[in-house]
Amino acid sequence: MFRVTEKSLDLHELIVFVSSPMAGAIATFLGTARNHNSGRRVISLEYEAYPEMAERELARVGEEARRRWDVERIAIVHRIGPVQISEVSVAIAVSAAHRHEAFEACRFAIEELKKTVPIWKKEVFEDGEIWIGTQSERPLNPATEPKNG
Amino acid sequence: MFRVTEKSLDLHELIVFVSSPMAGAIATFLGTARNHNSGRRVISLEYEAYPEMAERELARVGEEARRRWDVERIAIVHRIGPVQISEVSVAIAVSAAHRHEAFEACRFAIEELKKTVPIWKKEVFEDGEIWIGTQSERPLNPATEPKNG
Amino acid sequence: MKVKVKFFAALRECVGSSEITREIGEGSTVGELWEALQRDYPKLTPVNMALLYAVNRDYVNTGHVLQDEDEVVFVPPVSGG
Amino acid sequence: MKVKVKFFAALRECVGSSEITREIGEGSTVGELWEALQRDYPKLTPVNMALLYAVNRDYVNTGHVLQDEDEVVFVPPVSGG
Repeated sequence: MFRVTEKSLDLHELIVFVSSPMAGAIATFLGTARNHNSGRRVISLEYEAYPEMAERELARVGEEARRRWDVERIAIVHRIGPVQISEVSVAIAVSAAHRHEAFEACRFAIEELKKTVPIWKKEVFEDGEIWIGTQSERPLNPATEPKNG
Repeated sequence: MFRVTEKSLDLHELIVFVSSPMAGAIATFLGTARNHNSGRRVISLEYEAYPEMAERELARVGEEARRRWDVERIAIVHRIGPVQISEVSVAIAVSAAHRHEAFEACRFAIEELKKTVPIWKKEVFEDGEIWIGTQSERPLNPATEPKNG
Repeated sequence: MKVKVKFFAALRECVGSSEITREIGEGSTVGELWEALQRDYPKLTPVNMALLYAVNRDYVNTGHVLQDEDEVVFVPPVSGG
Repeated sequence: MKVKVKFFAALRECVGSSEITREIGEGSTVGELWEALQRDYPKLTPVNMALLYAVNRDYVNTGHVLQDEDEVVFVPPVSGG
């Protein structure tokens, strides 16, 4: 299950998907919207994706994880659109016969997702907003530059 | 939340417990009953605990994890009694500002639990049963020795 | 020939459009298309992010030669998770 | 003086009982109690698991001296998870 969605994420759905009588372990990861980053208060997040390619890249990440570790099933779902503080932005679940493989593949999936999958995060502050990763403290678009960054 | 229970485990309850606006990551681990071990078909599992001490040791594991990594909240719940194939025997959830700490603390918790917490697993086969870890292929009680182990 | 260009995130906000169709010469590379777009949209000129290039939903190199009807995306540094 | 001994898992099945109360001499150690129980329950004699000792819900060493009313558990290798 490799999906980009505007709906709030339901980890239970992923757990059911990866459950297997062959599995002794399920490792999961949830990325949640944190109320601070680099010392600034974050009001909310907004995610944007190139959806068709993002789902294809999520599947590629899953296949690569499966190639490296003996895992049963993998699910990766990323939310797009506005995400409020404490809400889940990404959910990953991996089942495997043994816990080592489940943990390693789950860890790999989130690290790889952050490198290659065309999804972008905007942090919204009280006094501005910024697309994460696109610049070193210098907003691309001066109109969105925070007043006291 | 450190608990031993006879009821089926609800990961959602743990997630809600560890959720925090300070957290950017939640790592979870589920141990699930696998239908095979060492090449033999497993019919079901049965867990037994020294409950009062087990809950105390689970809390000690959580405190030790918190001492080692900068984590927000930790929940560990272990099921006891009969556990059917694919059902969850143990659930761990750890929230942290950053994913590295969440993963490491979650991994530590399950490894440590398996070393020190007074809980025991019996695997039930078609033709016998065995308390895991108590012997090297030689059941303590000959009455429970599998016929073709 | 014509290609479709989609813009996302910071680039979308720069250009003020999420999708355009652009005429390009036969044999143009994806890198040449980016330079042409910087002339079309002056706001793209100061962009010095490490862009990736995607054509028809696969990552490609800057020298990749475009075909008619290709879907091209200039991928700003991703930040999912 | 008297101590309460609880048996779990493989040991419970060996002994056929989950809890007993046993008289012990003043100054007895937890290791001496185990030897006494092996005499009481011949099925415990061949047990060569790496047992841990818990007194009042804390792990202790084999030389730990018992007190009246202590709760003693001989902990077979744990296998939770």
